[in-house]
Amino acid sequence: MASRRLGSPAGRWIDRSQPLGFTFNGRRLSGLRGDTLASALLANDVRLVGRSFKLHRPRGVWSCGLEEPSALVDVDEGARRTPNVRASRLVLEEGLSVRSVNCWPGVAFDLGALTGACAALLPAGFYYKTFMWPSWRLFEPSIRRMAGLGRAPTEPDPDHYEEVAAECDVLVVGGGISGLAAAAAAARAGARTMLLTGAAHPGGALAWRADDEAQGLARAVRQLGVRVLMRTLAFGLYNHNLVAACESLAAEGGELPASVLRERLWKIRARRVIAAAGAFERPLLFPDNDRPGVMLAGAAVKYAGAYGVACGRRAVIAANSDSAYAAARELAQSGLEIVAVIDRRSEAPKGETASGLRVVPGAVVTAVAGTRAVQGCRVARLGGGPRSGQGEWLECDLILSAGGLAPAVHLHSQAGGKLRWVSESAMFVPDGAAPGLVSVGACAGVFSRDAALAHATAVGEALAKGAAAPTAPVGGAGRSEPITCVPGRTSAQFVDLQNDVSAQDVALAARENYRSVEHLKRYTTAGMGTDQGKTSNINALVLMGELTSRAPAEVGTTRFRPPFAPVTLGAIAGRRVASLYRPLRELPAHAWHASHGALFETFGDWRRPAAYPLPGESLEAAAQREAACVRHHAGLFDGSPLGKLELFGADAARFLDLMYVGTMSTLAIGQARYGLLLNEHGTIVDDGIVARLGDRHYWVNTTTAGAERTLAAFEEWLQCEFTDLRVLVTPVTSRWGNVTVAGPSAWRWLEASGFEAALAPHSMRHMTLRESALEGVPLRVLRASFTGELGYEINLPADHASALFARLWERAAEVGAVLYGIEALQLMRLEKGYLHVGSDTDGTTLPGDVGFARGIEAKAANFVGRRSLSRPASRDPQRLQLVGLKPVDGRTALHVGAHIASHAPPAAIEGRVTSSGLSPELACPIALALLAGGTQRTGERVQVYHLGVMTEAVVVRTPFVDPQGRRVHG
Amino acid sequence: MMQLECPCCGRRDESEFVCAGTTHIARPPPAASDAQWGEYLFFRDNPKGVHLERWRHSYGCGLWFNVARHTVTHEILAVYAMTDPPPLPAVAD
Amino acid sequence: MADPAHSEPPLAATGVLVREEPMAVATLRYFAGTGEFVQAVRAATGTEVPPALGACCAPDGQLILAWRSPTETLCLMPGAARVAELTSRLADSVDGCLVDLSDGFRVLRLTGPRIADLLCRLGGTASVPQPGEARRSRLADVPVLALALRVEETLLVIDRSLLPHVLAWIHATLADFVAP
Amino acid sequence: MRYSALALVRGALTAHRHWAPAWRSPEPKSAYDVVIVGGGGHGLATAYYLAKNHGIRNVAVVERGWLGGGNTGRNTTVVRSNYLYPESARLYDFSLRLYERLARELNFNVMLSQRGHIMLAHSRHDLESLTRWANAMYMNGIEAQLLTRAEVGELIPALDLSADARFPVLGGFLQRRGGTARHDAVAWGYARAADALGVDILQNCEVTGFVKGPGGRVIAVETGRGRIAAERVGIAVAGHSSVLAKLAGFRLPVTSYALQAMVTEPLKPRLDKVVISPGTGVYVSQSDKGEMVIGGGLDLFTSYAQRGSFAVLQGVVAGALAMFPSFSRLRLLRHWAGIVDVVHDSSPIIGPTPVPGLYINCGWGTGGFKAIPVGGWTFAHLLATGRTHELAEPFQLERFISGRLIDEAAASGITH
Repeated sequence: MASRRLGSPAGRWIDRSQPLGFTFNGRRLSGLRGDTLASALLANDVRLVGRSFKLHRPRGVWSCGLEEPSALVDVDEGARRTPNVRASRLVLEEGLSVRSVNCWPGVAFDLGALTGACAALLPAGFYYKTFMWPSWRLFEPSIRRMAGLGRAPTEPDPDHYEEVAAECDVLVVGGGISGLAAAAAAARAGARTMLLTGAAHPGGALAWRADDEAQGLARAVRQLGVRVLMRTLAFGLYNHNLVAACESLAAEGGELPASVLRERLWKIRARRVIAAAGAFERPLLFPDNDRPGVMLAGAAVKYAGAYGVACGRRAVIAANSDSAYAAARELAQSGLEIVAVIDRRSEAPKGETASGLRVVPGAVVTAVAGTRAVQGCRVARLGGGPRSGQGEWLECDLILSAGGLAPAVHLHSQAGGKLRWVSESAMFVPDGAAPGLVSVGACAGVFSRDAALAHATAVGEALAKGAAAPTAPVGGAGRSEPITCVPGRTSAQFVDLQNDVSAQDVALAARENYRSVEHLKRYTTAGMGTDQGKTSNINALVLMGELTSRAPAEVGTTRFRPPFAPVTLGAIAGRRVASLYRPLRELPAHAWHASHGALFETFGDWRRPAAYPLPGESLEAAAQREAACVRHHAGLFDGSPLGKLELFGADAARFLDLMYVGTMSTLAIGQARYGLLLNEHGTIVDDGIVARLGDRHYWVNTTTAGAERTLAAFEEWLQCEFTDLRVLVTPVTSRWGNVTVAGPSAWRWLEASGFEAALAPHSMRHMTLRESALEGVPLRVLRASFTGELGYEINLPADHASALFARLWERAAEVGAVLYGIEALQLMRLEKGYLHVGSDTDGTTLPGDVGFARGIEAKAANFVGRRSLSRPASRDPQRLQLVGLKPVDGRTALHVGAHIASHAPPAAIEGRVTSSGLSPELACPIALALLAGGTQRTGERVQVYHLGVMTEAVVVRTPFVDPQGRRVHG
Repeated sequence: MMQLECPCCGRRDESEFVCAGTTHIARPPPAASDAQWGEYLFFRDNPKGVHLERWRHSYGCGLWFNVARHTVTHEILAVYAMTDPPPLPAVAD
Repeated sequence: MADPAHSEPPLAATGVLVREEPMAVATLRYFAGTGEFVQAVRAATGTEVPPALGACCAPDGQLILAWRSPTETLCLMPGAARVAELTSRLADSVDGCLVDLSDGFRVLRLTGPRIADLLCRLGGTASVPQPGEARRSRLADVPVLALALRVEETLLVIDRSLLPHVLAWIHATLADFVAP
Repeated sequence: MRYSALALVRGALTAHRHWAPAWRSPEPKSAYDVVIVGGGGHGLATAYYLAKNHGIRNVAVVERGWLGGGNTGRNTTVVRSNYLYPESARLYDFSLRLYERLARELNFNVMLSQRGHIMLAHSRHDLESLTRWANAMYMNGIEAQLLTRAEVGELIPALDLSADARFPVLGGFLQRRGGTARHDAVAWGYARAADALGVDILQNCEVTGFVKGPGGRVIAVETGRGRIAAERVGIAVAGHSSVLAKLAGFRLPVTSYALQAMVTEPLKPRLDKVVISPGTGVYVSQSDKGEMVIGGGLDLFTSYAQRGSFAVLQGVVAGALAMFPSFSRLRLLRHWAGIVDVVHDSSPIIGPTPVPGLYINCGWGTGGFKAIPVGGWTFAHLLATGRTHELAEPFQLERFISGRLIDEAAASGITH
């Protein structure tokens, strides 16, 4: 195949001594070190690269940057497959393998192209007008298959990503001469300065030219200590000048290690931001302006200069701006034949005609020949109202579009800046500065080099000194008319190439009154592709303005939403993947439990033993065995995650009275009491045990899940409402391990293990706390019980928890004790009818609903949430109240989540089962339920519904076991 | 992501703080009517403009403090102690 | 009971060494201002409680004081004995107390020229303490106190249950450390 | 003009020059029977049902910007009716039933795609919550289905089912009738149908004040395009409800928050169902265009800015990757935020206000899109008759005084 390489000096970025092999749709091709995939494909004379989104039209390389709408490929296969990569941004590597997107079986012969054949049936928004009968779901699957572009990988990403925070006084986005000049000036003025550019070379549009000034500025910037990040694309500007940027670190495709650091997310806090993002070239509209071989003029110039690639042999330039002539000259110099410049404007710039170049003013391209590669075009004068296919035939294999320039105002707009329309050059430019951000250079509409350099320098210096930035000397882009399409009935003139939005579609939107720029975008999908309309947005709205006789400024632009260019999800998540997504906590004695047969499960953010099954034993069976053993002998449980707080201060007692439903101020030192914590709405948020350690010193146990919540609530009330109370709240959860010993033989066990006699049940009563010690290790022993048995919660410094477990376990056999997990504990507390906040309550449960009505009446003092308990809804006798349930047949389980109703569904809900289990003690299923008016319904029979099955149950009083509560006393 | 000026710790990213909504809401006495209590619990100015609100530096020093913030631009107009009176009125645009 | 041996293996990378340091930790809680407790602390430690964001070392070079909040200063020290001594000297004050938090926290000692590079990959730029500073901030998405007494050395004080998470994040980050 | 495949064929022959405007852009009249403030889904649906169900066609919808430009055009397009409380279930299922016939009724394809909505369970406690949920739905007469881990895997192959996942999947619960609809099409379909029945849709027409007459009754609205008199005025301006209420002189139990959403680049079909995880709080679906649509929790501070917090965005993306590790190399194409009015019990308010003649539809929080048909239906009933629709009775302002909240979020622990 003919090579399209040009001889030196063309191709400054390529290394002709380093050929690279790659495959395109399975075809082995060769390029050079320094190529992008696009330049390599063009060098191999590959014109047909991809297929468009809707009509599957053949498309080729269109641009030379991130604005590329057409040449998209899937890179690599397997876990590293990366969809929708722009060929114009993909750096060529040895062994790179890519496939065209959105075509089947292949890009050359694509069945999807059938849609192109019936394009006339598929105008903008056609799907809103049909596929309604019998139902959209009938058509949807095939349409989904036709839509989409690349294919998502199916395996987890083997590569990783990191996030870095940085800050600076002045952040410059863009590495062109304006950006470099601004950065140099800022640094010279003493500002901590950073410069980001998505490119691999400094100099922006001049990067590939031998431009001494640009290179000089680049050197100066480094010498001045500016922190320069190459290959780092700033994609978003967020609140308080946070600039998010993504740095590419690894090659895309080719041979790579098993896992690499692929991209780095930069989060940069900048006092002031300078946008120097340059401009995009704007294409012209003419019939079949999407054919492979039609491309942006500036792109062809860059492919020649930077990559030494001729995008064609004979080029026709369709112009609407002065920039076309510079392009023509350069391309001619690098050896392309310029057939003619077809200038839409009635007169071409002075002198251009004289230069020997053929110029046809006041003319347009009326037809393009060639479906998969341009073969020629027809051009005609505008005057006579040309019709499609009319005019002079020009043979060419390349048609270049030079429609003028569009400043990249994205960051300015993201920062909340306004835009104004400059009609002379037909472009939107920033209207002054945006909050925290100033634009310089092309993205500010400043195109004359000297003016841009002077302005950028002044801006850099001003921002560094905290002064106001000088206004931008907009101009220098030359004349350019608003783009309009070729009049008359023609074949499609594409505005948005990726989404196949044509001028005709825009006209349809206007006709149907989707005239707001947002409606235009949403109805036609113009600018909604992966290129985000970089080369189509302006044309679309200018066209809409013309069709509805409004000035472009009046039509306005759509909001520029971040990101500026698509960003890898992995980069945004950074390290927050797999186990680092959210911390999972382990018990101090985790290893000990693991070595003693614990079956771990995740409860909240803790890994905890659910049970300690014997070989071949199920979780349920283990829980039954463990619970039974604790009831009759003893058991050992790890309660370390229980929340623990120490309160200190003269007002600690008063404060706790305000926080809890129970009264804590009347506790004697060493005494403990159960407490229910409410929020201001009166609903239960936590419960726990409060013990008095001293006159102004309390110990508070919260639930595991409630530890953080309770601390936050205490602090908020103390700091925000009860500011006169002198109380210090110190979280000590992690300091203390909790080794819980329960069961009738608990004390015998502890005694045998060397605990002091003062802890014996007769000298230390239930619900008391003692400070003790064992071999010099301080202990806080709490006589409390969530099992209903004699119980000791031994709190000790967490590092000693394993040792205490081991020490007790040595003598477990003597008392026939077991290790028990959460499941057994749940069974036992259920048998006792003890409340489990979060299971038997939800965000609507009030203390009165779970049996604390009397306790509240008894309490005189006010407490948080109390007032809410006297609202009408809180006093409703039909509220859901916690009761016990037993199946009438004594066998059928009552599942958690089962609902109580008078008959099979649909039916009015009377309540639901909140806790359930098979009682080891009673050997029958028992349950707790929230039941409407439940406390008045003891003895009543109710129907319990669960997934299609009704079970009859009877409402009973709790506790189910040991109603007198004697066992806790040992 | 905003940056807030913790009175103790200085400028920190928004992700170190929690916001508890409108501040300076007087807590009615237990004798308050259901209507007064409902107002206190639920009804808010929710201004499109300057909002006086309560933040806690939960990842830092744990301090609760007040902030005057514009709810459209997110501009921070004032940061002041929990017990201080508002330095400026809450105003809507 | 035998003191259990606990320590994570050190992590090394270009420019940073991360070692776990067994340390006793206690917290001083007091009502803002210069109350009787704060004076007792001065008497007991020979140094003032540090100002906001301050960290300092007691004259004996053993005891590290780190500001934690307007009502709290964290104390790091080599062993339990020193905690006991402090506890007794600060007992029964009306406007402050010492709470022993040993075993509740783990301490990592970071040394080397690239500590800031590491911390900026775990949290924000405000997470990096200068010598004499103690900054509690969001590191690896959890609260961590970072304090520095001299250049190229920083201590991280981490809730024991969160240590594995923070270490894993540090480990992953250091594995990607290359020359700056 | 009727939309149909045939009409498209005709268009193919006439270069589609025969299509009429989907709606007019009329000049405001000086007076209407009913003025609806807010040209989003709820406002437009209200206008349509006023004309269709109640024969009241002298109606204006006044919209500050362009119709459908608020949350209607900014949400993740999920429709479902899997609610716990009978009051909510009745309301949202009625809405879903209206959706099911909406395309044909409006002669506008709203692309209702009932591909199924799946809530995951990550622990046995989650499984119990889902069981409660499923049974509650049966009780409310709504189909639901509990799924095993394997069944979830078959329906969502891209999901991480490994046991060591940070939030392992133990099972799930499916509402087959749940799914998505095309958000813009819902607004446009209602607008076109309402316009055809004579409703005036006034875009770029901001309400700047309410004019009150005897007894403090609202008699007109001041707008950027002049004063417009009305018998009754309805407010349906999700996000900005408090602003309008302030103009009218009362307060609401509402706080405005930014809710972020995002899409990836378009891809070939990879995810058929709508899936939400209670562990990550993140929900994901794939649009017909091929974009992965991702949503999560609120930015938890008052905001009227349609730009979200980057920290929250990162959390949501990380959550999505925790569910779908193979999405890591996909690229984020667009992200944005909508302003939602959040009420303490995350249930709506559809009723009269303290100001006579002024009615409000607000408080839908993060779930307004799925409720557009029923919001319009019940609000139209209220504006036409002055009486609250039976479905809307539980959803009155009074509940914040009596405490009779319908707290779906508190009961279920996830946002609605």
